Amino acid sequence: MSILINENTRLIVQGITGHEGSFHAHQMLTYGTNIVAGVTPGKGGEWVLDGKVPVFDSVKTAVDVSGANTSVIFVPARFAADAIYEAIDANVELIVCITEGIPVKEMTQITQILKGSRSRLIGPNSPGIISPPYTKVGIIPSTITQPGSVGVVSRSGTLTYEVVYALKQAGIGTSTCVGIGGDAIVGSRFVDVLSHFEGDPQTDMVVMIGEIGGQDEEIAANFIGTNLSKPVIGFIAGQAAPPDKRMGHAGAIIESGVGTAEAKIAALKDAGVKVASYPEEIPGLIENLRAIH
Amino acid sequence: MSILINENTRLIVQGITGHEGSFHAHQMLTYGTNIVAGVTPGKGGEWVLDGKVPVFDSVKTAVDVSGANTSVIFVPARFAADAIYEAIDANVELIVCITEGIPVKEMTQITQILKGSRSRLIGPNSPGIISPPYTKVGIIPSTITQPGSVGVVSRSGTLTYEVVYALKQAGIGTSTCVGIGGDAIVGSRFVDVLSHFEGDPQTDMVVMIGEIGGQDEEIAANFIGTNLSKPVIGFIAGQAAPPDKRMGHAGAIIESGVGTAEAKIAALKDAGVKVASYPEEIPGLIENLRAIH
Amino acid sequence: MRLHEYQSKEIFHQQHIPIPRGRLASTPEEAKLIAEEFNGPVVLKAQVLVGGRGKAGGIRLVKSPSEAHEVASKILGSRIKDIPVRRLLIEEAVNIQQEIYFGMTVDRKTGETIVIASAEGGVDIEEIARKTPEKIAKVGINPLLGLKGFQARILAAEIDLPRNLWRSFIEIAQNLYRAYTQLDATLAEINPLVITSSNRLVALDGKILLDENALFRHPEYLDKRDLSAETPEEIEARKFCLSYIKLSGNIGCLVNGAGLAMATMDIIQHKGGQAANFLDIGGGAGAEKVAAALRIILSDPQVETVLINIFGGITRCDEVARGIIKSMEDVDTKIPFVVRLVGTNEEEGKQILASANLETADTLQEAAEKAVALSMEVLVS
Amino acid sequence: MRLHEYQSKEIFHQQHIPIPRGRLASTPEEAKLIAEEFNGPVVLKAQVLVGGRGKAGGIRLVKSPSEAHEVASKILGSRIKDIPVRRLLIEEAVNIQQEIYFGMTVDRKTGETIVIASAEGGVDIEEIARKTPEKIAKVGINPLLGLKGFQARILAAEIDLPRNLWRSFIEIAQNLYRAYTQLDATLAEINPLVITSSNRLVALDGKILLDENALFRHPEYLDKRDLSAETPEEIEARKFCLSYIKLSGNIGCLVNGAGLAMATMDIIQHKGGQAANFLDIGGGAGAEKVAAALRIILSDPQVETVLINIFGGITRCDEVARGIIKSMEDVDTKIPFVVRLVGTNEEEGKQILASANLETADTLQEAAEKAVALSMEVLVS
Repeated sequence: MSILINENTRLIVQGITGHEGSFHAHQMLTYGTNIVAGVTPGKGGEWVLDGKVPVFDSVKTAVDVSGANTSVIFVPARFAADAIYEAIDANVELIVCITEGIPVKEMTQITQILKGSRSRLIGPNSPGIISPPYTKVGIIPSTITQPGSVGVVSRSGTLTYEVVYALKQAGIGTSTCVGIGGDAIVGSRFVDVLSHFEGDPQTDMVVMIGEIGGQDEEIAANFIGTNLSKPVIGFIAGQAAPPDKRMGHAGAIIESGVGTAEAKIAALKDAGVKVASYPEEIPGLIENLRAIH
Repeated sequence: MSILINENTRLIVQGITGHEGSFHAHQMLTYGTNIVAGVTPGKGGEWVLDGKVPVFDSVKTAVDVSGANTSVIFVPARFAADAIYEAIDANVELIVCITEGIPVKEMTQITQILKGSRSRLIGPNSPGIISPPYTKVGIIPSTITQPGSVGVVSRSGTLTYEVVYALKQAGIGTSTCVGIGGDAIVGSRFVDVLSHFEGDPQTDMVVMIGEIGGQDEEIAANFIGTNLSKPVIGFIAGQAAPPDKRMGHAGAIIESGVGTAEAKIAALKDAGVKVASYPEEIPGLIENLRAIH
Repeated sequence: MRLHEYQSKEIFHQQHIPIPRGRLASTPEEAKLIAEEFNGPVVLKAQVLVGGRGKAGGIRLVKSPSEAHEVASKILGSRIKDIPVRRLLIEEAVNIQQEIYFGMTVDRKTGETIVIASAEGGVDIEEIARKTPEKIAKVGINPLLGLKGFQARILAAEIDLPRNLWRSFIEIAQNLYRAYTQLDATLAEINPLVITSSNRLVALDGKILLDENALFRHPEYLDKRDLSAETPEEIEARKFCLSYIKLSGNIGCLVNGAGLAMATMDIIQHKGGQAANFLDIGGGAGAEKVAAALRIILSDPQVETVLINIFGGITRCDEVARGIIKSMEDVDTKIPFVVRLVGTNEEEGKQILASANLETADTLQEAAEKAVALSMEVLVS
Repeated sequence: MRLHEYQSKEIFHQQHIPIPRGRLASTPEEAKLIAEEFNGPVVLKAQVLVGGRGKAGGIRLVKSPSEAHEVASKILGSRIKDIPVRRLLIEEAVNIQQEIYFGMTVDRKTGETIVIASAEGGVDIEEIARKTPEKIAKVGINPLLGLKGFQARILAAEIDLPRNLWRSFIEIAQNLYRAYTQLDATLAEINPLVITSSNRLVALDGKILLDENALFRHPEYLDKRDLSAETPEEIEARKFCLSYIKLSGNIGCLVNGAGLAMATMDIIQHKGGQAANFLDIGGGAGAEKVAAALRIILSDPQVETVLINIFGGITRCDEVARGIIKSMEDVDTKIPFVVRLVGTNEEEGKQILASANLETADTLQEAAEKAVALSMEVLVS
């Protein structure tokens, strides 16, 4: 079994008739994902993807008719927060938001509403999730993955592809690859996904790809040290990046002493994580670990 | 045992240095209530009630220092919502708001926040709670009650006094008397209090005093019919009142067919409740029930 | 507090909700001038705060400025359900293709605002709701989030609104909700919201109720309260913060607390009498306030007996007694009083009244029986 | 987007947060006139979007109009941390009794806004926070409720603010929070918020950052963006929606995706080289955008090698290849390129580049090694 998505996933695509939504819905369907409906306000009643998928005016109707449990959002940034609220309101279990550029204010509010809801949000600004060989929700290219037992979780988009591709080149497959999104405020953090991997029998090892900024990697390191039985390989992007000058005194006060690549790498190493110096070093680290275990 | 308040109650009085707060704090203390602190912003450090009770600037500090678990609010309407939020923020278990005139908008928002909190709110516009013979939180005159086994719950103020007094005149005592408040939106409803009475060994019978308007009595009737093992005596005020003309089409659509005295009385009778025609009929109904059981 | 149609429409206009072009007229001449300016058929609408204006002749379509003058001179100064008509709203007539209902109010049950839409609006909306509830679309609003676009869209879809009007409907819905929250309204309705023959949505009539407890945040409306629909007694009662409603019986009631006031009316009815009014002096009333309340009760010519029922908590019985004595000094009346005082400072109150030689009672039941008996005597005599 | 001090103060003023009387001057004459009008000591403050203005001589107290003229003529036109000073804010001098810090920003960890206060404000606030964290009072705000009065009061009590200033502090706090949410700010600071010798709270300096993603709601600030602190390359990059930051190395980088761009810089450093810039072309870039990005990189005289690392997802390798060819036609350059293309339409991309005779690589590691080697060669030659 994979995590979050699998053959029981019944997916609706919000924004299915748009340029992005339409293209990636086709990709997902071709890969094998069970797309049960699409949503585009004002286009209810149409059928898309060669007449295979019905379109509804609202998520509620789409869920009522199709029994969907997962939604992926491709609507433009100005309407994406409303689309997330609509999916939460319809009790969609897993919401994956690909859209980037949602204002921070909306995300702080959505964070509060998610707390009292039955939904989990991945993203926004996420490349989505892929569980090879049959299920993907989002835009991760399917050709760069193969099935296997390494779980991957990342804040980045293309950097994730780089890592997953390097694994495949080395003959290492992926159980599930989850892009949690690069924005300051996202629906799910490293810890949330790591705890899913801990409970997944198919996953025997996890690759975690972090970035400078925020404290998510430090929090994850603490979780790994205390709650995760499976080995973790880490990579932190931004070691050569200049310090961010934009967060003001208030930001510096809140994040004082955390957020740098050095702090994150140190925290991960303290938790027993093997930290790679560059992405293509990761397959070798995995093989070393396998040789030991 | 009584419900909601008892000898373990550790009370703070918000607005203790005001006219009302000061007078009723004295009354409560004299009755035997364990008042552990008062809160008046800007007066932290003073001692009131003959030097027996310390005043703090914030509920948080008062709770931290005194270990209070209950708060009663006497602050003016414009500041009362903030006072409720402050008590919720400080994780006060039971908040009793005496203040009347809080705008509906504030109460709709407070209702949402209460859902995710550890606090229960009684009121606003409530006369409070009394558990004879030693504990009262609010303004119910202590002289009109005596200890006993009849629970009383009411939306009214003075009408409640009328009923409790009539009980006392007939030699019938009260386990706890709870005024849930007369406003359209209150923190606790009949059902909440009834379920407390169901679990209270001291209470063997409940008097419920309703009013026209809203659907709380109908909802309570349904609860009584299905979940309450103890006998209930009811009274609904407003049988002779003219219909409310002010709620518009929208109100009529939402409340269609409920809210009248007739509808409430019928619902209660369907649930096996003995309904009195006027307040002073209640003691006789209780004695009849006792004779049967 | 209920706003006039023209006030509601001012708010709609500020919030970019389309309304017909319109202006207020206080004289037939003004009505004529406005009709000339609009250069086409206009509707004359009496601005009175009562329901059923249209059926009572308060809304009239006219074709010409001279007809506007003629009809306006008939309506202005007349009374609709006993309320004098002082102003007319003169609006350009609109070609109506469909009448929709759109409104929102607080649902006491959930503590949320419910937003309601129906494809069949107009005056019979409540009957539609009763007979064919499936024609009513509703959505509950989290007050911390407000009305989201998707919720308005769900309503538009459920009432089968033509798709080319969805965007306009969603804007109107969110704009009305914004006004509703900004103004602390407890009700905001557009009824009817019409689809015109040129396929636009226009708010043809509106009703807004403001939360009395929140008026301190909206002083501009405090000044604008229209007292013409209220009796002098009601105006006087508001001045003293008394809750007063005139009824048709002959027993004047003075009670502390709304619930007890209702229970007092109930027992009067139960004993065969009828209350002349609902009057709640609230908590902690002083002698002045009690005296004012009695003046209001005694100014009602229908009142033939007065029942005073006070259960003192915050309210002190001695203060009430002083108020009674004061009003008996002020107003020379032969109307009999039945007084029942219980609770805080009960003894002091009774002593004050002892000299006045009034009928007293120990229980509410006894008080009601005495008052009803007295009111019957008067009837017989 | 960072606002100037004078823009922040305009916002403070609109929100009823007290500020010193002040006006903008672009010439020494204007500075003198304003000083004459204020008729007392004034402070001249350079309006440049960099930190540490004061220590760099950008803030000066003067006693007379003539001194204002003299000092203004020195500061105006000079450069502070390489940014030209075009405008001065001339403010009435304030007698300071105490400097407080007050600010708010989003906490990524909780997704809430954290409001922060300290009795010791001013330029050293970060050091105070590090050395004596107990002097910093913080409170987390539920974004659906906003900053409540009691929360501001708790801050006032925790920083031992004199009680007679609590009401004023609570108002300032709530007003700043309102501005922060209305403007979609990610940071709003008053530092210092001073207690004057006449015991009033006044905002002496302010900093506001706006959320770039929400600027569509605030078009008035889009127009006001101050480009003077940005290089021509950064301005050009914004035009093409490229994320570009100039750095000090000599290997120009063109990458798709921020994480991959950072990882590319990291591996360059790991292999002994140094990136000349961070440049993310984002997802789905076309040939035009790629060509623009290369123009920006090549216009940097420090660049001696270019490394292009593209992992095609939404981005198509053939489009990137076409952009590379286009820029080589536009710009006549001898600078060597190392190109690595993987992913969507990889083969097509490689075919397009085949004719161009560029250095290519299959892996990121190989690409980095080649680019670093080339950059060293150049250094040696």
